[in-house]
Amino acid sequence: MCVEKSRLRCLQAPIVAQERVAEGIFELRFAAPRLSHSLPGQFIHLLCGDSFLRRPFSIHRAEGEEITILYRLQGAGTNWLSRQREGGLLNVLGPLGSSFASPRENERILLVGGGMGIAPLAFYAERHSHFPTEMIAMAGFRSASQVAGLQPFHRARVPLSLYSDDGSSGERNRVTAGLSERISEFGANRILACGPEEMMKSISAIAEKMNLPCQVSLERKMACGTGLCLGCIVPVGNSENYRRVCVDGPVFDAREIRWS
Amino acid sequence: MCVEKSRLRCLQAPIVAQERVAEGIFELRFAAPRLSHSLPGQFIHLLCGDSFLRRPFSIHRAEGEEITILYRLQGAGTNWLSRQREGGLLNVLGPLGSSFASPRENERILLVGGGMGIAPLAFYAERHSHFPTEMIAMAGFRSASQVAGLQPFHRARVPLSLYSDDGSSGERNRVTAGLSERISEFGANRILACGPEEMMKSISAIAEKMNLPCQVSLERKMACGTGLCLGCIVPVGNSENYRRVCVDGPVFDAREIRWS
Amino acid sequence: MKKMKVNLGPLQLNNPIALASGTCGYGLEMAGFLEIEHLGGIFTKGLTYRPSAGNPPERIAEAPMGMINRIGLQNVGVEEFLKKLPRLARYEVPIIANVAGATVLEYCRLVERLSGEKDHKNLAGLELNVSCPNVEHGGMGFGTDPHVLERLVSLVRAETRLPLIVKLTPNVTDVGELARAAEAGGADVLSAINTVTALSVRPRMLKGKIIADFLRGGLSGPAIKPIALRCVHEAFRATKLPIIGIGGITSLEDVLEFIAAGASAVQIGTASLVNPGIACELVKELEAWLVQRKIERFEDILPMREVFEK
Amino acid sequence: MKKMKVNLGPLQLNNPIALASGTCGYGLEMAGFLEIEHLGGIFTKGLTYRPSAGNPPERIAEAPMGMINRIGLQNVGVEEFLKKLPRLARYEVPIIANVAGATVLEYCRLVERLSGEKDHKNLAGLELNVSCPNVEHGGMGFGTDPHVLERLVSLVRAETRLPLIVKLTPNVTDVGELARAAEAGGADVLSAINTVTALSVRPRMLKGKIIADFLRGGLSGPAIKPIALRCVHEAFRATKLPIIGIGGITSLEDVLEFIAAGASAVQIGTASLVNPGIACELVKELEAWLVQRKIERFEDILPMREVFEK
Ligand SMILES: Cc1cc2nc3c(=O)[nH]c(=O)nc-3n(C[C@H](O)[C@H](O)[C@H](O)COP(=O)(O)OP(=O)(O)OC[C@H]3O[C@@H](n4cnc5c(N)ncnc54)[C@H](O)[C@@H]3O)c2cc1C
Ligand SMILES: Cc1cc2nc3c(=O)[nH]c(=O)nc-3n(C[C@H](O)[C@H](O)[C@H](O)COP(=O)(O)OP(=O)(O)OC[C@H]3O[C@@H](n4cnc5c(N)ncnc54)[C@H](O)[C@@H]3O)c2cc1C
Ligand SMILES: Cc1cc2nc3c(=O)[nH]c(=O)nc-3n(C[C@H](O)[C@H](O)[C@H](O)COP(=O)(O)O)c2cc1C
Ligand SMILES: Cc1cc2nc3c(=O)[nH]c(=O)nc-3n(C[C@H](O)[C@H](O)[C@H](O)COP(=O)(O)O)c2cc1C
Ligand code: FES
Ligand code: FES
Repeated sequence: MCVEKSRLRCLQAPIVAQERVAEGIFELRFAAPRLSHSLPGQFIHLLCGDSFLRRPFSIHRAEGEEITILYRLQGAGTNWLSRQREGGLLNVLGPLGSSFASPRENERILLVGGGMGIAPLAFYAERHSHFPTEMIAMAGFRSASQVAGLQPFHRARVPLSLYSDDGSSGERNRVTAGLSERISEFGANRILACGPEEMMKSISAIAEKMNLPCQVSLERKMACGTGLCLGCIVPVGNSENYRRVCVDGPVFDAREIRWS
Repeated sequence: MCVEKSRLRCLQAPIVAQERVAEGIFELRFAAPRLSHSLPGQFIHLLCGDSFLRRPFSIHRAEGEEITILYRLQGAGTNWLSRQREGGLLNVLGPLGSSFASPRENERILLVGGGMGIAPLAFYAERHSHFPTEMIAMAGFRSASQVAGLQPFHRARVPLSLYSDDGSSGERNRVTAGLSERISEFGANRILACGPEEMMKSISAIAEKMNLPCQVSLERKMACGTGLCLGCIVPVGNSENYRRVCVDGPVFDAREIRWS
Repeated sequence: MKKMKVNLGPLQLNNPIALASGTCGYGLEMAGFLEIEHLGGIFTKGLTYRPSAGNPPERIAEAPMGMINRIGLQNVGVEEFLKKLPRLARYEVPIIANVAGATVLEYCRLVERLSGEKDHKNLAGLELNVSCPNVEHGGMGFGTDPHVLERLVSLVRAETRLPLIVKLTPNVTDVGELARAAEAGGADVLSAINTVTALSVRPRMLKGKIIADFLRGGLSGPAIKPIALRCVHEAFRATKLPIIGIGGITSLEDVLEFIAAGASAVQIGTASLVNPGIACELVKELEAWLVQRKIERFEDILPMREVFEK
Repeated sequence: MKKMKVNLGPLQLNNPIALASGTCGYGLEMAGFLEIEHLGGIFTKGLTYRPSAGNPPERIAEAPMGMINRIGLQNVGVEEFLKKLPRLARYEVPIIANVAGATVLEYCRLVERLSGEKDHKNLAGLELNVSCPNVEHGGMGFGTDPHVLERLVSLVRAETRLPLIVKLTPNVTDVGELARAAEAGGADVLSAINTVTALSVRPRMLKGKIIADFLRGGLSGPAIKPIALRCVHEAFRATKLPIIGIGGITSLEDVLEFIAAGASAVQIGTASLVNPGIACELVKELEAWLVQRKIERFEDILPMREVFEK
């Protein structure tokens, strides 16, 4: 009865810690042994108080029996989340979705994150830090007050360049501005990106031009998060064709996406 | 601008204490200086978590700046209430409704309560304990495990007879069974009653037969609690005529009610 | 606040936030909870020619994010109502009488009575409640058949020069069709929506069978907001009339949603039953919202019809 | 569990709790979340003759105690669907295909294709989705005009011997009238309700005007439960057909409410999107509820029609 065992159930996970780590940005840690095998890029789907639908959040860290997410205050759901305290229970569904391809030996991987998009990339860096592969990361934020989620890169000793819209942290520029040069300098042979759609679209174009494999992690409004409702689609290929971000993604090969 | 000042606003009242006092019965105390002038018989209208409508509860005690209610677990609303802890905030509207007529000198008042109906009567006994009037109380419960809310009678030194359906506490009988004798023995010249509708109907009939003034406090499902929706009506008089329990009551002269 | 005024054809409201019929009594009942003079307008409890006791209990039930009511038209009748008007007049807030009848004649007599010279001064308009059972047409509401509705509106129109608002029911196949009928009949303004017909069921066992206590009535509150928005938008597209949006409004965000959907003003209903002061809170919030955006007059933000007609 | 079986005319479900169309894919997708073999039945995603991509994004919005969807009929088409059936067969759970078309002919061809000898074995019934826009009648749904509906049902009826379920839409003036039309056309069972037409509005400012992003679609979830109960009860009173209740069910209490209102079974829709295992949890709870009350068979508690006809 292997199938039985692997069935995905909602679980009640006790909150271990909640911390405000930047302006309007929180790190939430909860205990969920069953999620410890989660892969970087996968997400969890959380009930948030009175909000009817669950809310998706990338897994930012899975260490021992504990899972961490990094989130920004957005609306009712994240507001409720930010008011929860240690010991409270979270109704969690997960891990869900696809993950970033694991590194192969001697790959040179460039991680590019914008805003909260840094969350799954940091998980990737940390999870694969002992693997014989080279990684560097570029992270863009609105301003210094919004910088968060970088510890895992430091722990993984992944070199990191910072960018911000207002120059208050790192270079005053978009992460995408110097991307081509960066790719060449580093000799990247793969790119993983997560952040605002515009950013991923640009990265995707650059990767295509330079003929580099590139994976992007997309965000879409979700109802089920489990592939049942067909609500979270993204156009792929050339004709009228859709894939579901929640189960076919959120991580996609960038060339597959029909960017709008 | 006196009107301005007396306008009834919802207030956010911090919970001071919550205690389980019997099986499925809780006492909840919160701070609300603006409610300290509440009268016995009046109620508050509470938001209870996700429940859309407020829930009405009689005021059980108003001591200094603190208000106490006594409630029984019933459904979603009271369940939510029972999970609230010290320091949490309650959204309270009140005090609402009519009150039991204050004692006049040398009256002999009989208080008859059933179940949670004891709550406002206990408030009455305590509030008027220093007044030169004689009071006795009769209280009926399902069983010993449900007995609650009697402290105020003790504090007010109001003699109390207990009744229970199963004899586990006090006399095994309905409070109404020996009522007529009790009235005569005590020489009651007024009755105040609160409890199950059947009970109040019987008391009301006995009072009428013995030609005693009697006030009853009614319960009706309520939406607004403020007289706006006309949802909580009770038939009065002889023809098709209704009064609102929330503002015309909950305390009514028993003769006014057209019992069903 | 002059800047908050809003014109709906011949009807002028002090600001776009009014109280909905049946949830604010005759207005005076609200004095204990909010500043009546700050309201955009007051739509009084559904009025019939004679006093009416309304339905027997039970009258209400809770629902997910809403409630169901079957109050019926408990009201004091037109004569008592007219006596209340002078007392309301001193607040200088537009009073709109919500009127109902079981026959066309009853509507007409009521409207005629309300439209006398003197009352004209105290009343800002009439809102036709057409959701009540129509005894002439087998109990279906006046608001569900376009022919019946157009005829009713035109006959009522002949009785009054007061601004005439027709309140649409959502319990129809095609709201736009009914909106057009109201327009054709001579309505000045549309309001939408009245409650959505619903059933509350409390099951219990009887002799081994499951049976129930039923409460059939109108669903209101946030649960119906998405339905109300749809109806407002359909009415907006179907006619040229200004629209007052109603249904589940509890926040400024909700108000803006209705305005974006095509309403020029809104009514607050069930929300006042949970928080009786909410309408005035929303007026203040809306004012602050406008100030913050340096918008001179509320009416400036109203979308032009063309915006939708792409 | 034999004792949980429920007969709806010619349609037999393993128990009264089935999955609603559009919220469980083709059934197989649920294997990761619950014990498919414990379900009462599975109503698969709305099927059209040819594969369809459905509507472009955005497709969903949240609502108070519910959601709005405009998925459209994204589906694999009848040929791919038929290939999936054998894999589902091993679970021994009744599979009901939810079928849709833009023309009567499309419905008929689809139903004919699904009713071949072989597929008959794998399919327990067909559910007619009549909420889709009807290109022959100006885009109004097939389910909103009694004449159109009766004709559609009778033509489809002629194509199949499979149990035929007609799924009623709540977006009509008179649900009972449509229920009678479905009965007259030859339906074996009614299911009610499909989603309630609604609008999600996200307002924003553009050049000083308020405008909005609209998402028009169907409202589902607990918000519509009181509306669904009303429709089920109206259908129950209007016809002699067995009824499957749908709309906002999330708990055993909800299931009992639908049964008390006249349904003999229910479908779980949106609730599965929030908690994909919920249907099987409800089956267990219902079983325990019956055991606790020493009720032998689920069908014993079904109210007799006479109960309501007082
Ligand atoms: C796969 C995936 C991973 C994500 N990971 C993270 C993360 O690690 N950290 C983080 O801060 N945020 C993340 N998000 C975005 C996060 O889900 C939203 O910020 C959150 O749902 C907002 O909910 P709310 O109630 O606070 O906001 P509201 O704006 O009130 O939400 C209203 C509705 O919109 C949806 N919504 C709002 N914003 C987004 C968004 N950006 N993407 C998708 N749906 C949205 C909500 O889920 C809800 O259904 C992720 C989204 C996806 C799809
Ligand atoms: C004036 C007044 C004073 C009250 N005082 C007390 C008190 O001091 N202590 C106490 O324990 N209870 C009291 N009640 C009853 C109390 O309001 C209900 O127990 C409570 O509303 C149940 O809510 P729920 O969500 O837990 O139950 P549910 O059964 O889930 O409630 C569903 C709906 O029914 C209503 N309802 C349920 N039971 C009652 C009831 N008995 N009377 C009126 N409405 C009801 C709820 O308000 C709600 O709208 C009083 C009721 C009234 C009208
Ligand atoms: C208790 C109650 C009584 C109502 N009475 C009336 C009425 O007399 N006339 C009328 O036109 N609408 C009446 N309504 C409908 C409201 O005016 C409003 O149209 C509806 O409730 C939707 O708005 P809401 O969700 O903000 O309440 C009543 C609603 C409620 C809740
Ligand atoms: C995402 C989604 C897709 C749906 N797709 C279909 C469909 O293809 N065919 C259909 O008849 N009903 C469809 N429905 C309607 C449901 O089957 C059901 O009738 C409705 O959602 C009400 O039930 P609920 O509140 O339990 O969801 C869909 C509902 C949702 C939420
Ligand atoms: S969110 Fe339902 S299919 Fe992706
Ligand atoms: S509860 Fe609304 S009038 Fe009493």
